[in-house]
Amino acid sequence: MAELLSIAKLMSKVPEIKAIIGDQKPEYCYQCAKCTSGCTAAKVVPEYKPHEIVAAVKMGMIEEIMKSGILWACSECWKCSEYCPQDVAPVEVVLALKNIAVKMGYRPPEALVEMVKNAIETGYMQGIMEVMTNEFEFVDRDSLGLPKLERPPNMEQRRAALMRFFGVVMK
Amino acid sequence: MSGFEPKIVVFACNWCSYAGIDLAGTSRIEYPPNVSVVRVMCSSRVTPEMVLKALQRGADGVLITGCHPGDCHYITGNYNTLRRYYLLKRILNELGLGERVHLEWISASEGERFAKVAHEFVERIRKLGPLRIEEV
Amino acid sequence: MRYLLYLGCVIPTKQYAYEMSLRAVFPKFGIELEDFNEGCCGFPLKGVNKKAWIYMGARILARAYERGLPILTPCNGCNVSLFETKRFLEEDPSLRAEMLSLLRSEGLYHFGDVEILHPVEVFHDVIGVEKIKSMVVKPLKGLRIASHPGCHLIRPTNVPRPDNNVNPQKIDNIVRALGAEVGDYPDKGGCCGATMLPFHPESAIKVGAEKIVVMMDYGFDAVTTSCPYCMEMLDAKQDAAKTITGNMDLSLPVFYLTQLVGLALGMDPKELGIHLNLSPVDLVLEKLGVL
Amino acid sequence: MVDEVRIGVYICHCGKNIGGVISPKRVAEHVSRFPNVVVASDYLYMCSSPGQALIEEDIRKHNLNRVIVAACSPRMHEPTFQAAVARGGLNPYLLEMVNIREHATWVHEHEPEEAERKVIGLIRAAVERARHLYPLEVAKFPVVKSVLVIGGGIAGIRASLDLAKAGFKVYLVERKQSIGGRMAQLDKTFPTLDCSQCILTPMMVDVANHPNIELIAYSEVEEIDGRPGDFKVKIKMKPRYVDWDKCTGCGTCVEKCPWRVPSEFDEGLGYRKAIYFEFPQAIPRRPVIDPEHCLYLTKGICRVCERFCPVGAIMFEDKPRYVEVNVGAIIVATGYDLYDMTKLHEYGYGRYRNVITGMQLERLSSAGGPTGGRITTIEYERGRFKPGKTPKTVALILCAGSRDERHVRYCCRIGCMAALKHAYYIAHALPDSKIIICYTDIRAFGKGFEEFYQRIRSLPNVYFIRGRPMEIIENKDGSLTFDVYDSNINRMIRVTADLVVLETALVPPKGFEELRQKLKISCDPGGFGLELHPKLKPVETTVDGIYLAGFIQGPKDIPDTVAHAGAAAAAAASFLAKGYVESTPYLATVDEDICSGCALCVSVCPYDAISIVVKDGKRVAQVDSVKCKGCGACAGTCPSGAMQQHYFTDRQIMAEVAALAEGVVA
Ligand SMILES: Cc1cc2nc3c(=O)[nH]c(=O)nc-3n(C[C@H](O)[C@H](O)[C@H](O)COP(=O)(O)OP(=O)(O)OC[C@H]3O[C@@H](n4cnc5c(N)ncnc54)[C@H](O)[C@@H]3O)c2cc1C
Ligand SMILES: Cc1cc2nc3c(=O)[nH]c(=O)nc-3n(C[C@H](O)[C@H](O)[C@H](O)COP(=O)(O)OP(=O)(O)OC[C@H]3O[C@@H](n4cnc5c(N)ncnc54)[C@H](O)[C@@H]3O)c2cc1C
Ligand code: SF4
Ligand code: SF4
Ligand code: SF4
Ligand code: SF4
Ligand code: SF4
Ligand code: SF4
Ligand code: SF4
Ligand code: SF4
Repeated sequence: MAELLSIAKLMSKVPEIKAIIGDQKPEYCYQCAKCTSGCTAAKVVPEYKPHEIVAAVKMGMIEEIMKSGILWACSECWKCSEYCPQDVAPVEVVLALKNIAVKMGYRPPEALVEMVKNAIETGYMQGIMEVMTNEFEFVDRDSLGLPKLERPPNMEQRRAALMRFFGVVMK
Repeated sequence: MSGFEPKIVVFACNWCSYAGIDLAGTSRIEYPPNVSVVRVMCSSRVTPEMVLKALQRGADGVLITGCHPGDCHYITGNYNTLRRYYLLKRILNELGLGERVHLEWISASEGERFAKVAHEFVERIRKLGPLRIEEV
Repeated sequence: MRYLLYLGCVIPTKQYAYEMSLRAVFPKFGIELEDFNEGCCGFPLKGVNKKAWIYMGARILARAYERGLPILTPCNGCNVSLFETKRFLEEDPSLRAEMLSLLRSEGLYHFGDVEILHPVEVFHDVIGVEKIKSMVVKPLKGLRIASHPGCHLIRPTNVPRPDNNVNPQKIDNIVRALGAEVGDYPDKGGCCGATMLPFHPESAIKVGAEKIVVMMDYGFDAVTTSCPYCMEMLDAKQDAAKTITGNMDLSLPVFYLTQLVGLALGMDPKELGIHLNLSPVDLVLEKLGVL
Repeated sequence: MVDEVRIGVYICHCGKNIGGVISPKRVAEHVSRFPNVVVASDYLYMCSSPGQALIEEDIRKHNLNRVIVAACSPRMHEPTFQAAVARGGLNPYLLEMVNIREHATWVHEHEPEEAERKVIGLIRAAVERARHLYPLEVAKFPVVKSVLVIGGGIAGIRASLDLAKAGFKVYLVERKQSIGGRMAQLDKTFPTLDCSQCILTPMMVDVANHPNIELIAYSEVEEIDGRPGDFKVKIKMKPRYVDWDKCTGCGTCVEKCPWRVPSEFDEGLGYRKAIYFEFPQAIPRRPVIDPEHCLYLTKGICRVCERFCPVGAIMFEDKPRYVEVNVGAIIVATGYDLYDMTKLHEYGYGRYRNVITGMQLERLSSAGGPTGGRITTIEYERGRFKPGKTPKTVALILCAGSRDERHVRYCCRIGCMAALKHAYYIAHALPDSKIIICYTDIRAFGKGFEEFYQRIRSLPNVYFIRGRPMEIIENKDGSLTFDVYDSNINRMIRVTADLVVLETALVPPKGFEELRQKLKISCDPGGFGLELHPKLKPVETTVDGIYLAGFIQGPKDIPDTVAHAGAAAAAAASFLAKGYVESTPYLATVDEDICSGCALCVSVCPYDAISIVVKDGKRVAQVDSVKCKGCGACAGTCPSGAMQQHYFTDRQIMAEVAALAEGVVA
């Protein structure tokens, strides 16, 4: 059935992750699964298990995880980093893995790509919307008497700087 | 400034700091080889002349280590050290050498911390560059 | 006091009720708000490219420093994002240098030490509960109101947070000053699920729904929050939550904290944008006799 | 230094520890060219007999008058090589050790070239220093053949009995009303499940009856003075408000006292009176009045105990009393405390009444405990504990606060076995219940532990979940719910339990930090007493004559505690049996010609060892060599250089420093 893992594939990714996250310690994880036990995402997305992700990082088996797209399930509630007994902060590991995945060419979910595009082009991650009142009327900033929403200043310089980071995503 | 390997002389009291430095060894925690340790019974044995001598004769930095306050094997030795260190520091500051001498409390169980302190001190001195004798 | 009103993305493009109530309520306490339209704080982009996120936050800090005023961030996400940015800039000199070199093209040269505040702090620590109490003209009597602080108001604790993760009480203290009853309930510091919404919408909504179930179970008449994401999950998605969980009893009025303060000060619900709340807020308004 | 200085240098390989990183042979060749070095050799193990013999022979053959051994830390083998040098006919203080293992090859393993250069530099500095060495003499002092044991838990009890039986006088100081320590609180003991009280009480009685043991209960060490072999210890006896000489221990006062207070012994679940025995089997059997709760001492009413005492032993005007004892050695056996579980906020201890500690479960399970041995949920009635209902599900959470970077870093070494035992208590008493054990790893390494683990695993109503819950939530009925991910079956499990037991982290007892500072012994990062060597000197401390026994050296179960206490007693006995201690040779000494009598040295000496005397009409400093402990503070302070410290003279240190600062050219 399943293919056996070859140790030739094992190559710890801890150093790469550490370079991104700062002072947390993914290499300390002893698989107590406390993070997963209380994980907001794990309760509703059973395939998402932060302790497994941290273990995979230590083993270097992260490609499967990146391929599966499961990283995007984290709700960034920061409970795991608050209560992990080993200062691992799985959420930071997950965030770092997302960064690495994007760099490696894995495309983030479309919704996020859309946000990035908007952030670069309009300064806001989403367009200005019409919303509904509880009387089912549609209203907007104008009709609600809110001031016109200006674009952030220096859009050109801002776009130039951001394009340096987001080249891959925008392709 | 790459290529400059500072020479550091460390004074360590026998009971806490020397034992802590030994523990770094026993635990195989690496630190730069530029640091050499002089053992004294208590940090309060170290005189300003010894520190100056080290700088004069080629050391780029001096690290004095002793037991944490309250832990001195000889009750109050490290308080004497602290007082003398402040005085010494004042003189050294005037000579522009203040950054090159540092006092740190290292307990017998702080091998890991000693290694960290050694790393940081070497980096600090590396940034300051070599000490030219004329300065002293 | 004068603050830079930094709304972020969600509030000025969608959560208009928050913006309306903020603009309406704070001046009543003599707090002036200066518009500070600087766009996205970068928070959702942290996972795509950490440096891009830092850049966006760093830019905002540098711009605010020029204006010389504290930033008021009504969104929990913006608040934590700017604090984290600040921390990374402080801890990593090379990152700081890199960001400054990018910002030079805008004529920005410093980050300074800009103060960042959240409305909960302004109410609780700047204005003060006693002052609020003294200004209440229409106490929220007879209501039991749950507070939902939202993750980022209290976590991560490695950066300063407006309220305490162990026992968040600031919103409760404010609500109590408005004349309502408050109380703790299980997993008060729990998550609304908003960050999952774009990727796992059903699961995200289940997270929010679970919170509503617990608050109803503990007999609350309404819930209040001060984060536009949490509002979206608890209020706007409440109908969707019914369908997804099959729990048709889900029904809990949700208010922004600013809206509750406004109501207690006797302000018109429309002025506070309460007609934009999609949860059954009328139940509460009726009880208060403002409908 | 009239004679020519003739130095022999010996470089140890220490197997591969040194020889695997640098080439001792090359180093020997290099240093043999240093001035005054007559011979330089390397050898596989210098500390072995042939290694030592090499030194002895060379001293004679080459007429050496200085010896340098470059090997491990002087803290390890200095005495070994001093002895070798002495056998070779030289004064042992003409030896100089160079630490090239701990300070070089072990820490620069990956920079062998740099390591070798450093080693050569260190040896060069030693050569420079060795030139200025001179012979030293060591004085001997008699020891006082008695011992102070601090702490009357099983460790203190065992150590006291061992020493008393060997004929030493023992003073046993216990700060509580009774000895017995934590073991007295336990119901049964793993892995054999013997009744804890049943095996402990006879030993407590032995302590009370032994003519060589003076039990000083309800007391604490106030001050320690003197030196190894001759400590003077001031002990504070807290006011007992009962004249223990008159009291017969009849217990009438306790029975009649109207005021109940939560019992520390029952971990806050049971109650004791304001006048109380720690527990029914207390030794000594003499009550004390708790001044913070006694109605008379706080409010001036009552005096019931006084009225009923048949011998008139109550004395409300009692004051602290102080006794001084003179002992040769001290054994520290102060045990442990539970880590404050309210700090582990996520588990709700202190907020949720049915979240309890393992020690509280011991009390619930004890026949002498607050429920008479019935395991129940926790109820409170008007603030008072009362037994609740029989729990159907009990969850045990291991490593609560232990192995946790935010709380206690080390393993409690007890929790796993205690949890298995606790599962047994419940399974045995409540066969219809479900017992959930949430563990990270079960560490069952002791004798009989694995077998015990097997036995508990085989119980049908005990469920092992490999996972740790993150947060516990209290339900309206007082039961508790948590989710836990079981990584054995890859499932999230929702547990609802009537009682949650935290197997708590264990920490040094309150007040140990102050005691430790009085004793001048070091502590490890967890705050426990630091042994002199982690393998080879597990009971010795950095201070001669002071020993650690039991949990205070680090987490230990009862068998290990008892073994450790026995070792501490043996170490103290051998220290005292020798009959004398040697003073430090590194004494301070004054050159009276140079001394200006400024008295700066007097002000820094921590031991009042220096006085200013008038000699030939001149004020000079004088060192009392009995009092001097050889710290060198005076020498470090003396502005004229008149004050020197043997083996650490200015010349010796300066020579070493200059050589190190110059370094060596590769
Ligand atoms: C829940 C739990 C269950 C356990 N179950 C078992 C078991 O089944 N089997 C087993 O082998 N082990 C068990 N243990 C471990 C056992 O309790 C310890 O190994 C043992 O008690 C250690 O003995 P001790 O004498 O070193 O310390 P303690 O028992 O703590 O005794 C120390 C004594 O010193 C006194 N003291 C403290 N400070 C001072 C001071 N400054 N001055 C004077 N006196 C002082 C204290 O009052 C106390 O009487 C358990 C531990 C726990 C927490
Ligand atoms: C692979 C391995 C690695 C280890 N690593 C560590 C470590 O890193 N740290 C650690 O703390 N511990 C370690 N240990 C454990 C350590 O080896 C033991 O704790 C220690 O050696 C026990 O010492 P001992 O004197 O009791 O027994 P032993 O070392 O076995 O000595 C017993 C002696 O008695 C002699 N003898 C046996 N029978 C007789 C007889 N009938 N008559 C006369 N003499 C007899 C034997 O020849 C032997 O010399 C390790 C053990 C193993 C197996
Ligand atoms: S990341 Fe932390 S909480 Fe999660 S399994 Fe590892 S140690 Fe446990
Ligand atoms: S931050 Fe993400 S991984 Fe951590 S507990 Fe929350 S949802 Fe789970
Ligand atoms: S005087 Fe105090 S100790 Fe005596 S009986 Fe009354 S309350 Fe109890
Ligand atoms: S009644 Fe008197 S004799 Fe009896 S135990 Fe109490 S104090 Fe002692
Ligand atoms: S003994 Fe067991 S319960 Fe205690 S810390 Fe170690 S692993 Fe955890
Ligand atoms: S048998 Fe040996 S290797 Fe296995 S768990 Fe026990 S100590 Fe470890
Ligand atoms: S060496 Fe220390 S103890 Fe001895 S006389 Fe000098 S200051 Fe006092
Ligand atoms: S400090 Fe030196 S000079 Fe002054 S009295 Fe002491 S020994 Fe003499």
